[in-house]
Amino acid sequence: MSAYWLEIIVLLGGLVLLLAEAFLAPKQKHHLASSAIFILVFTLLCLFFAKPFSVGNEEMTRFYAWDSSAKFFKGFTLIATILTLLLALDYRRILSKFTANPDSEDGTGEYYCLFLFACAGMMWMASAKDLVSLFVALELTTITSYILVGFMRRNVGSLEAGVKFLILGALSTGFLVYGISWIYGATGTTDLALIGEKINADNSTYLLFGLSLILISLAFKVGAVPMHLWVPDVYQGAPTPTTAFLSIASKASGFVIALRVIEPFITDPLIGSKVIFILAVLAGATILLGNLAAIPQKNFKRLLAYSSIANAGFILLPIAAWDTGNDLSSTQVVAFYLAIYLITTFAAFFILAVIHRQSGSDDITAFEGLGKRHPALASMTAVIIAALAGLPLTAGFWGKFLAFKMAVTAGLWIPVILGFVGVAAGFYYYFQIIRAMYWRSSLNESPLQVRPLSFWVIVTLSALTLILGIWPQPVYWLIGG
Amino acid sequence: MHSIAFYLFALLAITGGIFLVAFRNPVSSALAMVLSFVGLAGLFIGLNAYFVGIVQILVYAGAIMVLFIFIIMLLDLNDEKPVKFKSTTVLAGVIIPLLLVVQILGVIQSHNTGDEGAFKKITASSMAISAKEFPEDSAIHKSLTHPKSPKLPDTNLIGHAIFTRYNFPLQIMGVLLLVATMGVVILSKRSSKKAS
Amino acid sequence: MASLNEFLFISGLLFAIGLAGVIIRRNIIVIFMSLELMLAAASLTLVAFSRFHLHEGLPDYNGQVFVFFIITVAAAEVAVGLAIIVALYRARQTINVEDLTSMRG
Amino acid sequence: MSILLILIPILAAIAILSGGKARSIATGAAALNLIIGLGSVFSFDHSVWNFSWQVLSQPSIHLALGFYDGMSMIMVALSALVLFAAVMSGKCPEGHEKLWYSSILFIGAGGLGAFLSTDLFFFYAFHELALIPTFLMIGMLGSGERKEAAWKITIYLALGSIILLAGLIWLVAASGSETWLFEDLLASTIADSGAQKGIALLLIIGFGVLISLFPFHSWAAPAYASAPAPVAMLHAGVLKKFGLYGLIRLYPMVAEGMQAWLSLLIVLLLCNILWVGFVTLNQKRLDMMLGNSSVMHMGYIFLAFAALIEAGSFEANPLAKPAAVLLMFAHGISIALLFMLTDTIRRKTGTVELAELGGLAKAAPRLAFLFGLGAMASIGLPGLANFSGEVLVFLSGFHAYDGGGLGCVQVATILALWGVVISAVYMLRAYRQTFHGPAVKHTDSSHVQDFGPFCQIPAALLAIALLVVGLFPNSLLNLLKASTAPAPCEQAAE
Amino acid sequence: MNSLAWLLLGLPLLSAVVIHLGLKRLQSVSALVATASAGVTLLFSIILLLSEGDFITSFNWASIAGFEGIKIGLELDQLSKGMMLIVTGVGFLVHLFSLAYMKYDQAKARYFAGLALFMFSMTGIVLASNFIMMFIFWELVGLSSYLLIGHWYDKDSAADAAKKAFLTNRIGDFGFMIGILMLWGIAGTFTFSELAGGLAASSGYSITLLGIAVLCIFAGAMGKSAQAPLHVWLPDAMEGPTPVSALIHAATMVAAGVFMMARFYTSIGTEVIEALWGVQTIAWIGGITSLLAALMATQQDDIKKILAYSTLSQLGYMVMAVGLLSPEAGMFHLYTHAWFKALLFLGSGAVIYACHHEQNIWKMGGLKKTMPITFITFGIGTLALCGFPFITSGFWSKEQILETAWLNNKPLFLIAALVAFLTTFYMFRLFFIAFLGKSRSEKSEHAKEVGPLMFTPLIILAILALISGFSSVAGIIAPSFKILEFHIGPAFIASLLAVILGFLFAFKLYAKTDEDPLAGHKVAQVFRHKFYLDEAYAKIIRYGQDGLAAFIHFFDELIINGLIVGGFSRTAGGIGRLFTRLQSGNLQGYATLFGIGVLLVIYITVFVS
Repeated sequence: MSAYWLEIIVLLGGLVLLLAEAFLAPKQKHHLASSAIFILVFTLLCLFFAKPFSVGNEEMTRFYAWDSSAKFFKGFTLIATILTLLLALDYRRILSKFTANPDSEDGTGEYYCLFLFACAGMMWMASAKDLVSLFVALELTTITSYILVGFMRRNVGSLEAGVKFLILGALSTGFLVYGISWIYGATGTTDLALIGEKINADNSTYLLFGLSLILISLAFKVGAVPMHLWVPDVYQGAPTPTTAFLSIASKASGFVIALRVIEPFITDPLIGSKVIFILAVLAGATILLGNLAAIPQKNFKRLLAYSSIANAGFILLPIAAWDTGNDLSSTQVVAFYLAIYLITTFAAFFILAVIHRQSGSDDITAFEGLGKRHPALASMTAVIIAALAGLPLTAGFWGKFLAFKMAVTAGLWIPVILGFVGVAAGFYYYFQIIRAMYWRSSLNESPLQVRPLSFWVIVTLSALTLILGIWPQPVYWLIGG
Repeated sequence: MHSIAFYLFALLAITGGIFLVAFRNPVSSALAMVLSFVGLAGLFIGLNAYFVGIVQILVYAGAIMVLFIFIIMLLDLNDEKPVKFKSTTVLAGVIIPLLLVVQILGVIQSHNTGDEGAFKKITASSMAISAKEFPEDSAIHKSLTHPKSPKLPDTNLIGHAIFTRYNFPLQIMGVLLLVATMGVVILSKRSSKKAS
Repeated sequence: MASLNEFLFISGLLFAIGLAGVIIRRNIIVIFMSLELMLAAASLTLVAFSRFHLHEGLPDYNGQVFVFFIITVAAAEVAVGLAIIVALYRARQTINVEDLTSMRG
Repeated sequence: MSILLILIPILAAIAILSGGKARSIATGAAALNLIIGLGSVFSFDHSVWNFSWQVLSQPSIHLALGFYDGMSMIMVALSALVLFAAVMSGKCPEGHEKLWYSSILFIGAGGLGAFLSTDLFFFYAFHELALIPTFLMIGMLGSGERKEAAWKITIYLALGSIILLAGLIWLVAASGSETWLFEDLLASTIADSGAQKGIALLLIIGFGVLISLFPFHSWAAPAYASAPAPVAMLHAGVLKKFGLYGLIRLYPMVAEGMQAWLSLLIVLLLCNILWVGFVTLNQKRLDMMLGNSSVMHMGYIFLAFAALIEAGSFEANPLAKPAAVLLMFAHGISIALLFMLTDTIRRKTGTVELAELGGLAKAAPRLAFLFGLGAMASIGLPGLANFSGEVLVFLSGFHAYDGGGLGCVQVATILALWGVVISAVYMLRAYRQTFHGPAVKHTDSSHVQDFGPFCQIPAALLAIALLVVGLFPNSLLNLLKASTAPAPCEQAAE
Repeated sequence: MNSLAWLLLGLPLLSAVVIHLGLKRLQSVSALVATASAGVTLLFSIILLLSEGDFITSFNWASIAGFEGIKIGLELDQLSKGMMLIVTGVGFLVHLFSLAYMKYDQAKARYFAGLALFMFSMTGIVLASNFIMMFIFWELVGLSSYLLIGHWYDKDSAADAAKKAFLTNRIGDFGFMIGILMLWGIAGTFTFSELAGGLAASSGYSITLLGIAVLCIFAGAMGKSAQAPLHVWLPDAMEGPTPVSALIHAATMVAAGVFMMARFYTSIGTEVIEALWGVQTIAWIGGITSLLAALMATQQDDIKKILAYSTLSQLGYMVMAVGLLSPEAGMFHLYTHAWFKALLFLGSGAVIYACHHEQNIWKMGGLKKTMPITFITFGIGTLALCGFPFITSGFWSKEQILETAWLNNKPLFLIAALVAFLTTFYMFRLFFIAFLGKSRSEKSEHAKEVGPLMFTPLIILAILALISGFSSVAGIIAPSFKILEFHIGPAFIASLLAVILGFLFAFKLYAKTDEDPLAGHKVAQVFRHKFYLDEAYAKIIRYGQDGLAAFIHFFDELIINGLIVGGFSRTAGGIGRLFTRLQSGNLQGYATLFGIGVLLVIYITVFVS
């Protein structure tokens, strides 16, 4: 089966579900999510049997990369989408409350379908190797994201987030387009492979200008400084599944295209050092801002937003330390980091959704007394928090470890030092959750109800966090290391 | 492109842009934008990009602007409130773009485009050379090698590129439009039963 | 005869004006229009480059194809954007960005 | 046996968390651990069950456990002893048994894991296992300014370990070693002297924060003072030794780079001894006094390290390493004993303010005796373990002295000797204030009961350890001698 | 002999451990065990003394590859054998005395365990074959002294005195350890028997530094033998039970400093020392201590305090002798002093016991009649201390010191003579007031003679106080202490004069009086208040040490914890809040920041080279 069909399966699935949506009774809409999950699982299986295009098929081979990175990120996107849909299943009460009648699930059906389209877009992004396909795939996911963020159209927060995301997203699209046009102008091509060959002293300024504009929009996509401003507001306002999707799948696809775009430039002897420099600056600033700004946060969702900014900074480190004398390539380290980030962050969002359903609040104070109300959930939360903070023997540590390892080996000392500050601050703000769960007691001492679906997902993810914390080798098998 | 025409259209585009930003009334802004886009379309056409120029007029000035104005009317928007622009915002809004322009100028200056940067006419002979890539009975070939008045069949050429080489992005674009449509429907539909 | 640099300058200027609009204006619709202006300016750059990169005597149509995609994307974006703005207006009776500060910090 | 030593406490903690009988499981596990630990150090064939499992291929990291050399044996013995005492001691607040015992076991497992790892990575990683339990225990069940103290220790340790991590990464990268295994690392060399210096500095700062080297010391005393007794015991007794262990272990790789920081280190360690010594002198509370004293005593171990740096290799100053290791052991045991007894005093009298105490020896002679033993040990009385360590430290400081002018290490040794006077001053003051003099209301015999026999067991165990090592330092020194050559651990088939 | 020597060391330790672990409940049994052990050790030391031949034996206590190791060893020669006899002899008698004296004490077992521990530690010092071992036992006698002074720890004064004793000794040990370390560096060994050889083999060491090392080692002796300015602990140490004062703070432990210096000097050779810089200081310190202490003793009212200052003064004598490079003279005085000072202390103990723990001499009086045996033996002790010519041992040993001083250092000779006068003066003051006249309080009125268990040791000691100075006796039990030929010279005249004058003054002032005629005198006030040294030290400790500690603590909290650490965390939090303030929620603000970010990114990428 040709790799091309992977996205098509997802897409067709989305279309079929969209059709089915029209005929389903309001109470039955959640079957759409189950079906969507089924489709995605099927696609995930197909991923292992997909074959590359023949060399002669130029229309496709120009735009569609099929390498280990593409495979990994397609799988990543699929898994992230599956988890998002699982999260959405348990979130649908709240979703329907702000879309239609809280008693019916009318109006939630499209929500599941949209994830399939966004997923397809991200899978295309994973394969994008030409600025044109990169652009269109990126826009597909971005525009889908606008809808997903503003989906709760009776919720002011969701709409406000939607508008902010829209305006800033469009702004970043403007810069992306402008940047692409300069790169095109300098080299006469949009094919990344060819661009690398055409760099010379004459056009290097054009290229750097174009690249910096593209970097801006990529920074927007992954939530890096200085384009991080949308992240906290949008994450907070958006429906939780959307937030999870944005913070994991969307960020990952941002990085995958970042890796592809940056590669020809950073490996060039002429301008490579400049690219490394700007990336190191961005990494350092992002780490610092994400971690420090998280300190005063009171809302867990917002905290996760800043945490996601901080993580973007940590992921930028290995990119800035491009393949210098390491056993692993930057792409592999980024993939590794993201794989672990997926596990821990999704777990955090699942926990958040559980808490939110009980208390109706995303605040850290909502965690108070969790140690008493649901000890098992509390201890799993503690594990996840430890992983987010990057404690050794949890999976979360390995990502930071490899990132720091690359940065230290490459001698990026200032970002590394800022990384120290960031990690230390990270302990502070993450541990606030632990403090809330155990030190504080809640007014409501009644046991907490956790829906079995969420509970088992959280169990699985926490178990993975611990197992991979001691034995991370399996992730290597996935990223082909 | 003749210099005079260039400056005329350029002036039109930029004036339109400035008015767009400066006018207080959204409708005026929208109309200023149409003005700007007309200027842009002129520049496109001057660059032998007839198709793009026309599309610019049709899609932007026609469809998109109409949509904008329609929404403005629908929402019955008034002028922005008298306590208008905060001076700091305005200052930032002037200085930042100005600095951006300076930077762009710096980039432009950095590299003497020389021969390549000079405007070269598209001659019949050059068109004839290019025509060889296309089958002889194709419209493009015919148009390029038209014995009397060879014309640049840019619509055909773009169409050719889009449907052959750019087939894959075009498919993605189709999905994009589908999603956008869906989105508009979702976001603007009223619930069947009003939430209590 | 206008040179490439002049086109680039004009497009840059337009792009900057668009950015100014985004920064200065508070009406979301106008901000949105300014964003469209920025996209259009980028298109101008592309077309100019495409025209000046003569490819065997003809303009390089890759650039113009890209402009086509930009316009399509812009149209889609406008559609979705305006839908969100309308929904927002329904919920909040405002399209002023200064009123959208319930989430901050 | 090594894997057992780590698995037993971890599994016990998990069993407790999932609803087992907390106290008995914990006691059983700790006792079993103690038997296996001491047994494998002193009599069993300890290479049994050493194992090595590659958990990551690039960089090549192994979960490798075993006794690398005598130093790790001694540290394991220390950890097992203190863990057992910690489990047995302290009084768990009602309703928190699960947290209390599982936290202790986790912290203990972290310490054991670090000392048993023969891979640099897991050596580092196991240490962090203690972080969350510590945070919870201090923050929830501590006393006094517990919240602030919990935050402080957490942030400090986190910052210290991340700096350390950078140093370790750099170390491995610069060494060109294929794996993170100690044996491979120590077999390789770092040629670049700039890198050596940088790594050495990072190691000194990173480990230094964990050891509460001046000026990174302000977390330790409040944390120990606020922590529940078992946590204070394990932290001050075991985990603090992690940093020193690491410095000594990695020293041969950066011997040259360390030279550059010798004078800085000497200044800092003297600050640890004298500056913190004076700070200790001014403490008004028993627990704070002990906390600061444990910071101060780290200076002596650093002194041995400084002597080692000056000499340039283990062979050039054969005293330094045994001195440091012996003192680490001795300090660990004695401070654990003292923290444990301080907690007992707190529980029996309700206060640890020195001004409110007095005459406790009448009502609680056994407590007074054991505390006195601990206090005497900590001020370096001969016959107790600390003296053997301290005297060797001082000898190591003068090992290079040939009768000519005094070198900086010798001057430092002389100044450090004044610290012995200071520590005697504050220890005896505190002892006199607590146990001697006429009894006051809440310390008279109608109010306070002496140690029960059951509570005495852990304290007596530690006291015996102090005496045995104090009277026969060869019991530990022979371990160091026997195993200068690292025992090769079997590579598991990959 | 070898195992006997080890037994000599081990037996007291064994009894201490047995008492502490097993016999705490059985108080009387404990007492008997300790006494028996002291008796057996006395027997052993007599056997050793009579046996021929010196030997050294040792094992490696802390062995480290590449290092000679720390050895625990015994060096038996005439010096240590003689000293052993003193220690075990006085020790055994004090044990006997204590059986009665401490009969009704509640913590008798603890007391005897402490005594046994002391016997062990003291034996260790005496037999030590090297400096490290000596230091170990040096510290251990400090511990046992601490425990015994603080025996009645619920008394504030006792607890404070114990602490003071330990800490003052620690200051001395600070120097001692430095000295040991430096000497190790110079001579390359700790072992006494190898010191001279090591020093000869070593080259390139600095004479100055060796002198400093010697002085540092002497600092240890200053602490232990309570030499000025570290003398302040000894008078306070009288808070302990009186037999303890007799054994530890008069006869043996405080003499350990002298013994150590003698051991050191004889090992290294006095000729080496002679060449060194600054060693005269030692003699001067001894002289000054003896003078100051004698002056202070003249105005004390507490019987034990008077004896304590007299001990100080006599220790000063010994140190002076050692400092004048005549360790034998010092050791000889140590040997005679041990007997008569133990006698005096035990006598005072008997008095105190009889007077129901009354220690003020002005509340005694007329004990001559009620306590005749004590009266006689105490009188003998007094005479011996004053150095009554020819018939007391004190005369012979003091004579030697005065002789040495006359030969080597005239100013010190004058001081020594003055001290001899003062000694007679204050001792007879004590004697007259306490024993003669009529009783001045009810307690002394009802005093009864003590039982045989207490007066037997007194009698034995009285005999020794008389005869131990004769060369025939000393030749047997302390052969190593060289006895100079006696001849009538300036030293004899000075000492004779001192005794006569001292007696006359004392008789005139105190023979028939109920209150001190000198009490109001200003100079006497200074003496009574011990030259205000304790007050001065208290001030130094309060303002110097504790003030500095408070300041540093404050600084530590303020600067390191507050400003630097706190500053960092506040800065981090502040920056964090600043960042969140940028997150104003306002899109215009975001766009502005976005724009600035764009400018910066472009600038850095394109224009920064």
